[in-house]
Amino acid sequence: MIQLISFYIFASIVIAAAAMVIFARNPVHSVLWLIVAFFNAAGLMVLIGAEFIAMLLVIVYVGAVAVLFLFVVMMLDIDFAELRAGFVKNVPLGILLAVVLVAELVLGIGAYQAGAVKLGTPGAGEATVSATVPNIEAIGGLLYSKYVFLFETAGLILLVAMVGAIVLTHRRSHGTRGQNISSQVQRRPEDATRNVNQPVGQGIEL
Amino acid sequence: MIGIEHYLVVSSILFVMGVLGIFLNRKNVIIILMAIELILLAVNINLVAFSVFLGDLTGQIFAMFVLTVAAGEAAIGLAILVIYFRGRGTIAVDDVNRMKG
Amino acid sequence: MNAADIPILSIMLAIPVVAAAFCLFVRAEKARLIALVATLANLALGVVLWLSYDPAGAQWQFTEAATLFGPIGWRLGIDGISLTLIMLSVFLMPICIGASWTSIQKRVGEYMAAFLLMETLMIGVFAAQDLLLFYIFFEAGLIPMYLIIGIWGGQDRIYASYKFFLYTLLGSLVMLIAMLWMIQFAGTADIPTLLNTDFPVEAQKWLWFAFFASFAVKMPMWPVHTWLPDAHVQAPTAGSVILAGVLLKMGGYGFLRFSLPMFPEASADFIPLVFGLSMVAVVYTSLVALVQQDMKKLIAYSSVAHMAIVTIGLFTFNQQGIEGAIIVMLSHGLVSGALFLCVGVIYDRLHTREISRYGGLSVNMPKYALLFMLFTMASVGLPGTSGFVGEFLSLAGAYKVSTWATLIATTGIILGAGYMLYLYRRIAFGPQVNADAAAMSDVNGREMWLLAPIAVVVLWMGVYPETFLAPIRRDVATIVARVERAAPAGDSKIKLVDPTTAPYRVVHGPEKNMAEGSH
Amino acid sequence: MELNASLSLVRPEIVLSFSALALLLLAAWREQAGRLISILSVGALVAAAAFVFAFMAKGTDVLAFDGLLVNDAFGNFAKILVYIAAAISLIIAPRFLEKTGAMRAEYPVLILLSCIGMGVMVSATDLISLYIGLELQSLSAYVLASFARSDGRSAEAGLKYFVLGALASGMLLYGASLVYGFAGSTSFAAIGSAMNGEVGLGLIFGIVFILSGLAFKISAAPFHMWTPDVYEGAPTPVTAFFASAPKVAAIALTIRIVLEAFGSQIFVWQQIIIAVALMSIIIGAVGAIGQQNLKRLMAYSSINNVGFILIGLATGTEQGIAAMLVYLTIYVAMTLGSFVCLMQLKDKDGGYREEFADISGLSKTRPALAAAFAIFMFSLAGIPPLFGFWGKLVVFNAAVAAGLLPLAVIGIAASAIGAFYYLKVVKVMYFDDAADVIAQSDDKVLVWTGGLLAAANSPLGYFAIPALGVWTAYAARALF
Amino acid sequence: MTAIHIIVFLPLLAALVAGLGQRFIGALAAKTITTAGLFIAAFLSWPIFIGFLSGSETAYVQPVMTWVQSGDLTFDWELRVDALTAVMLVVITSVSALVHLYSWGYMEEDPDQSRFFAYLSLFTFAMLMLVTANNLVQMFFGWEGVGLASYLLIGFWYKKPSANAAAIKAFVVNRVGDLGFMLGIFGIFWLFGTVSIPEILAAAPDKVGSSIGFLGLRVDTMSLLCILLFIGAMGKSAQLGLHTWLPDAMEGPTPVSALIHAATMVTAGVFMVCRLSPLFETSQFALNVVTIVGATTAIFAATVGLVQTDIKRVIAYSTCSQLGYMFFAAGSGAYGAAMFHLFTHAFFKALLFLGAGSVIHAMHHEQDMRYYGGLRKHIPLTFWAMMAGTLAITGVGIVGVGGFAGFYSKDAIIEAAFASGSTYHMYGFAIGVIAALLTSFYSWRLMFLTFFGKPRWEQSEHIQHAVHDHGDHDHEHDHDAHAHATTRDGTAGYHPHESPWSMLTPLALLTLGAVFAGFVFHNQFIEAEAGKAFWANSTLYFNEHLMHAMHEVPMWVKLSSTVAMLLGLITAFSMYQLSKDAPQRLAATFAPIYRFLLNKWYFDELYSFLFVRPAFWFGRLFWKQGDIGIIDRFGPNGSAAAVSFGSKMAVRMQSGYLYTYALVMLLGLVVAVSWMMVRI
Repeated sequence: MIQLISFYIFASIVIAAAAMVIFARNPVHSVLWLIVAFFNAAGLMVLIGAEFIAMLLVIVYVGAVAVLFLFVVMMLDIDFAELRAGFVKNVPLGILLAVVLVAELVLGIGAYQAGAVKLGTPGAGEATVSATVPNIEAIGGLLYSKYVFLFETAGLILLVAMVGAIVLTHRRSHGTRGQNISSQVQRRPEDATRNVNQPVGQGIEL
Repeated sequence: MIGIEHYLVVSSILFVMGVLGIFLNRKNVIIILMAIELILLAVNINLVAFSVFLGDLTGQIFAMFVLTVAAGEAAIGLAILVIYFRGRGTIAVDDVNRMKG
Repeated sequence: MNAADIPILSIMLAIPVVAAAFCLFVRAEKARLIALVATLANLALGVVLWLSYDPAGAQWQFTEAATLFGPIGWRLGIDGISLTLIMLSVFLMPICIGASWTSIQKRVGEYMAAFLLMETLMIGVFAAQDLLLFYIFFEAGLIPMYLIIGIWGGQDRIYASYKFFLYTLLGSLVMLIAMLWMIQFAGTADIPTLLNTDFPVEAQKWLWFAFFASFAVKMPMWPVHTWLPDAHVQAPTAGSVILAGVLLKMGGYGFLRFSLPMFPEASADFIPLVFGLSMVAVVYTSLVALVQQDMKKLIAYSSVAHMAIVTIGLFTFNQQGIEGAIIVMLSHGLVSGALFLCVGVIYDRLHTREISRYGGLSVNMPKYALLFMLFTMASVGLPGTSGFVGEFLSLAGAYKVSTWATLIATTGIILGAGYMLYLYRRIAFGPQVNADAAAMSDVNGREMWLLAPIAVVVLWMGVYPETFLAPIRRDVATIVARVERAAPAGDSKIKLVDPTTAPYRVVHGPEKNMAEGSH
Repeated sequence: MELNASLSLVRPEIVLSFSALALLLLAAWREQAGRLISILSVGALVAAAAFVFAFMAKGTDVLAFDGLLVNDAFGNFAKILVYIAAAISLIIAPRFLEKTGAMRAEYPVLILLSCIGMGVMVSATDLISLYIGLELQSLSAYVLASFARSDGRSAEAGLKYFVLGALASGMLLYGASLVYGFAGSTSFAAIGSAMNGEVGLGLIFGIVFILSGLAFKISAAPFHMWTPDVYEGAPTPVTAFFASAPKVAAIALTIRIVLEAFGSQIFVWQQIIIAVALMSIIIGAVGAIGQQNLKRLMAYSSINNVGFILIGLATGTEQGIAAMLVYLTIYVAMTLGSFVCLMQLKDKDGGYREEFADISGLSKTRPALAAAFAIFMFSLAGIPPLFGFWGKLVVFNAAVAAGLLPLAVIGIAASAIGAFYYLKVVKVMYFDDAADVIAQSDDKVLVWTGGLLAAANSPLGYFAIPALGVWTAYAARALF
Repeated sequence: MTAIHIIVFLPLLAALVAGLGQRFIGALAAKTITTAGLFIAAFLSWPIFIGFLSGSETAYVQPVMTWVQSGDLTFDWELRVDALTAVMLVVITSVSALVHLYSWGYMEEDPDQSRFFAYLSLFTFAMLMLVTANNLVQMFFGWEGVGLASYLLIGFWYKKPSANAAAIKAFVVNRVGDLGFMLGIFGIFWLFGTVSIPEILAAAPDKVGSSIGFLGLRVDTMSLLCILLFIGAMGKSAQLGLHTWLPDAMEGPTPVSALIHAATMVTAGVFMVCRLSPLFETSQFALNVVTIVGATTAIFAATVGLVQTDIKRVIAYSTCSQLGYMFFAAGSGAYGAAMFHLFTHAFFKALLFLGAGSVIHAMHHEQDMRYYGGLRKHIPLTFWAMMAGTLAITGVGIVGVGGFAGFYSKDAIIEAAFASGSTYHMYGFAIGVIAALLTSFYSWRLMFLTFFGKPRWEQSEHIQHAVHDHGDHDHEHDHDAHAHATTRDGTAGYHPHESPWSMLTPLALLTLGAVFAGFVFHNQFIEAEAGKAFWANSTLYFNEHLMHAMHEVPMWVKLSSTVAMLLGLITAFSMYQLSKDAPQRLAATFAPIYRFLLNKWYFDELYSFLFVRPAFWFGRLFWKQGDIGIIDRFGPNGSAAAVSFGSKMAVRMQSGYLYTYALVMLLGLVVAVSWMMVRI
């Protein structure tokens, strides 16, 4: 029972927060609402025993993604006053479609009444949840055996993200001073200094 | 007792709200990026719920990958947004229509 | 047979392609020369073909088969019908090159290349024995013709070239689907095999319609004829010659090669449709031709009317009608080609196709007037010219099927005389009202060389058509035998009476005279 | 299966991964090494293709990583096609990017990474590998689209591509989650067996969502909306890449998932594919007519062509799949050739031109270029004797064989509309007066590439039919 | 190579040489070659004719070359020679030779005369092909060939718009007839499986009484075929309805009128009916139609001829009328009489035309009889020739004694019509007699107006031109005196000259024919026994019983035509010689009738209203409204517009806004999902 109540609390907060993400005027608020949504979603996951994934959600999303958002929102010099929440002309159609879609999903899947959903039958294999193995261990085991290739490939995705972000946003700033370690290290006294024997009273050539 | 249907409903609502976020918003591209995160969140809720109710870990693995990719996606999306902003000085959705027809 | 040993058809297909490639890279004078030599070489090969063809031999001669292109068999071969149409093509090609000798001054190499490609494709259409190969040749002709109209055409060439291209393309695309279905059904794309394949009657109707869509546009039949006047008017002279001379024949050839023998029952079922459209076409387009102010348009409309006679002839399901239709095709190829050349001759001098800008050309251009008269008369179907033999045979055949169709189609000879003579009168007769037209010089040697051969063949075909009937006789008979099971009964059903109870006066011979004289 | 054995089946991907990493290091080490890295990347692709060739799947399919990936003839065929297309996009790119100031060493590396993704896509037999491959390819593509970051259009293209791509990914994922839940597995084989017999709406919704997401990737209507804008905005070599390799991969992926996972629910997906195919053909053709920008035109052309390709899928037969592969191969040659031509449209100041007005009368000033362009246009229009005709022919043949006559008739009739705008290009080049803005080309690479592709699309291409027929049939058989 | 080959092909050869080679050989050589060719042909023809007359020749067919062989439809080029052919041979070659000769003088000043001679020879060839045809298609070849030559010759002076119009009219109206002819041939081929004339005639009786479908109707087979063929004959022989071209054809040079539009081509229809007479005999209905059409034409043309003022038009209507006689003779079964009249008519009508040509030549191309008068003294030889022709055409003679050519042939026709006895034939008889009266009247009217009375030349523009030119050059000094003379005697100072010998010789020879042809040949043509022997060598169905019966008609019948002739003569004399203003008064009194006749029963106007103007109107309608307005508008242009509208919509949908794109994607998704919901 407590679970159910928790579920409803989490679920309603998730949905409300999602709505606020969309409708908030200030993007900073949106990001914050997004964080709220993530937290509650994590809560939903914890409720059914997927604690590792829930933690991951909080760490990755809240720790990385949301902060990234916040950072970019702050970085971009946007005049928030101008960004009033306007609506496009096809809103009624959009909302209608959205409602229809929700209705169809809910009705179609049969999720409107308890017990109507008939899930598939998973084949018995390494992925089967075992009572003895903790969630995190089981996932780890799978990830580094069966899914090792995809795991590496996911690494490549992150590489692409990194390369992409750099290649797109990195600017070689000519106007600013930077430190060129290599040239500093390679600098020799001969290049930089000159011995002069200056007669008195003539001043030095700079 | 919480059933799978609860999660499915939540996730479908979340999904549709994400989609709505993409085309209801006229002024700010960043909101659109966040809406995308909402969609992925909906997917993840679905995956995890199915995984648990099926007693099969694949769903959670899948969710992890989605999570990873989402992070990458967010990075690239924001990078593109940044260069777009640099070029145009705006991120209003209404202005992203130099090419059309 | 020595000619069978060398792949003469492939050589005929290859020569223009090679020459076309050369034309693209040389200067104008050389390009003209190359084109002329290539087309003459093909004409020479055509004559060899003609002479080596054995009308009594195998149905398909000079056959070649190779599997160069996987499922598209490089299968070539001709029967008599193909032979005559190939001859028409190779005969007209040098004339087209000659007709463009001086009038085309820009981008000569490309022009010649386009025409040479056209020649290959035309021969290919008539020689292909593989359904897909046929389609490729059939459809590929659109490209060079599109370019010829579009680049070297007249004022409204863009509209005309588009109309030509899309009209004909749309028509033939549906045919492609039907062809694919047939290949699926029969398990082969081999035309000789398909000719003897019996398709289910219900399927035949759809197949027939698909082919009809293509060939009717190509012919062109009413009401899908409107691309033709535009294309003709805008095309350069030689383009019109090829268009009227050979391209329109592809439609007739298609009916003959595919629609009739492959779908006999459907063909028979759709006789009313074909005849109906043809009847309308004869009267309608003839009347439209009557009021034209543009020479080429007038001849273009007359082509539609003539082609309607072809369709009527083809769907008579009897020897006379089909042979007549073939002769009309050949004749029309020559005559309308020649008429377009005649238009070209004076167009080159005055640069207008408006009829009213001419007049009284008989005075200053007597040789021209004579040739023009000859072709006019051939177009009108005067006996002794090629036009008559074909029309007569087609209509004679048609009478066996439908008296109505024959009656209406035969009014074409009246209307045809009307508009052609009216045209001739306005151009060659009457007072010389336009000073510039009156100052034009008569046909020169080059133009004479273009027109005179056609004139000779036109008369030859009119006086001794046996030359052209002999090769096709057996093949037409084959088609007739093939379609016989569906042949229409005709509406002239005779009812004989028992002579003993005849209520009429029976008079014959001298003895009858006696009988009557006795009372 | 042993890990080593599994790894041996992804040799091409491994080769590409290490090449990409090494080249990235090289790029960090040496400034201005774009051209060198491009060449090395081509080498890497060639090597990867060689590995595919060398370990071509023979006979039975071999599953790797416990069923996440498969090494079969179909995947091999698609991979080679992808690598070739990517290699060509790499070969033609450097000079263009240098001219427009967008040349950086990351470009070839991103293409290599994208190729890894595509390799995974075409051999994926699990929803997770499907997703990972797709995202690797997509993320690279988003970056590539906005690669010319100084060009506002490029950034806008990247933005639109990204947003809509992410939406599509979301749909696909949502579908994948539904399928996973209602089938109980992410493996195609397991999904396939779950699809047998009566299935609930959940699974069917899953199919619809997945197909929608994939339709976006192959730019099929009505999920095509991004295509014109992205094609126009992205740097031309990138557009050429988009139009070829990822399309091949996405289509191959679609084929595989439709047949292996949804195969028995043909009643469901066939309707969707038919509808999508027809809409693509018509919208592609109709939309192209009003265009003034040649790259946009090519975008609509690709939408249009995808429609034809999908007709092959709609049949659901082995013949249909083989036909799709034939069409894809020819399409890659046609579309790359067209872009090669487009990239040669430089004015006298070295600026790139891409408007209709610029190629007016091109045949007078650049006859060879105009002729090549005309060949590609007629080929795209499917007019015989150009090779493009063959692609259309086999696809329609498959449709007819499968009894989809109405689809074939409507599709082919709509192709006449398509011919209209291809003709327009030829018309502008050949019939109109010379605008004389295009300078002589100085890029031998483009000339040679364009020439070779034109030859492949000319009737000479027909000589390739027997070989192509054998390979595609072999590849298609692997799926049945 | 037999004589018949030479007769037929020599004119063709001459025509080709003269026509194509005129630039190399010159006009004189062209004239010589063609004329010589025709004289040779004529000299070769007479022995054949005489051979048949004497019974020493029998019918035969000379093959030339194969023509067409298509399935069971075969027809070759071949030359059939029989009595019927022989009659035509002599008529054609003789008249043609004479006309050639005549043209030396008549066309002397024409710069294009070699072309003219080539055309004449070409015509002769075509006509010979027609009469020697052994199958219907070759007959049709000749049929059309003469049509072509007629077209070319009518339009010979091609700078004259009226001549061009007349030429086209002749060709097109003939084509209307040809439509019937062709359908007839088709029908015959369908029915008999052959187009060979002897085979058809042999098989025809078996089909009597059968019925056949035609245009959805069921009709008597033989009647249908005969009437279709007869429509062809009507066109060529200018019978009522299809006659309108003949008077206009007078735009051609006069020798042409004599040769083509009097003696030979226009009789082709009669020849055809006679050639196929056994076929026509199988259908009484068809014969009745022939009779009625012929008779009606005879009276119609005669009435119109009464009021014409153009000398050639009068003769043209007269020709039309005489052709009507021939047809109702044929319709009455008196084919021999029809051929006989054809034969004699050839001579006297050619004579009349050539005489008229001589008059016109003398009067400087003035053709209006109102401006003639008193020419008898100026051109006496022409006058006597014309007089002989007039006597022949009006049928002057004494029953039982003899007379001019027309007396024999025309009387035979009238008697035959009476002898046949049926209602239709009685109609023919009555009409024949009345027409004879009218013929006599207009013939004599022509004579009186032209040769008698005072000169009325000064009103003629042609004469004025001639005089004016003349005056300018020679008589400038006494212009006043000249003008004075004009007012005094109506000659305008013009002096007509007799034509040269080349024109007078043919007149003389034809005069012989006009005077004696009837007397000399009537036995073989129409007498029962001799005729039977003569015609036995031909396909002509000779009804000897009718011929017998002809002799036994009541005396009043025999006299009737003579009386009619006399009445006509007297009326003409009284109107044009005695009372000078009678014609005007009469015209004023019966103004409607006069106008009706003057306007040729308004046929031209009717046809213009019914056919010509609608043709152009429909042509324009089909073109502007049909092709452009409907087919193009809703076809290619319409679909192009639809596509470009679609394109606009597609472009508008592609708004460039992200949310639109997302919305469309969502729409696609929702539609697909909903579809699945609904379908499953």
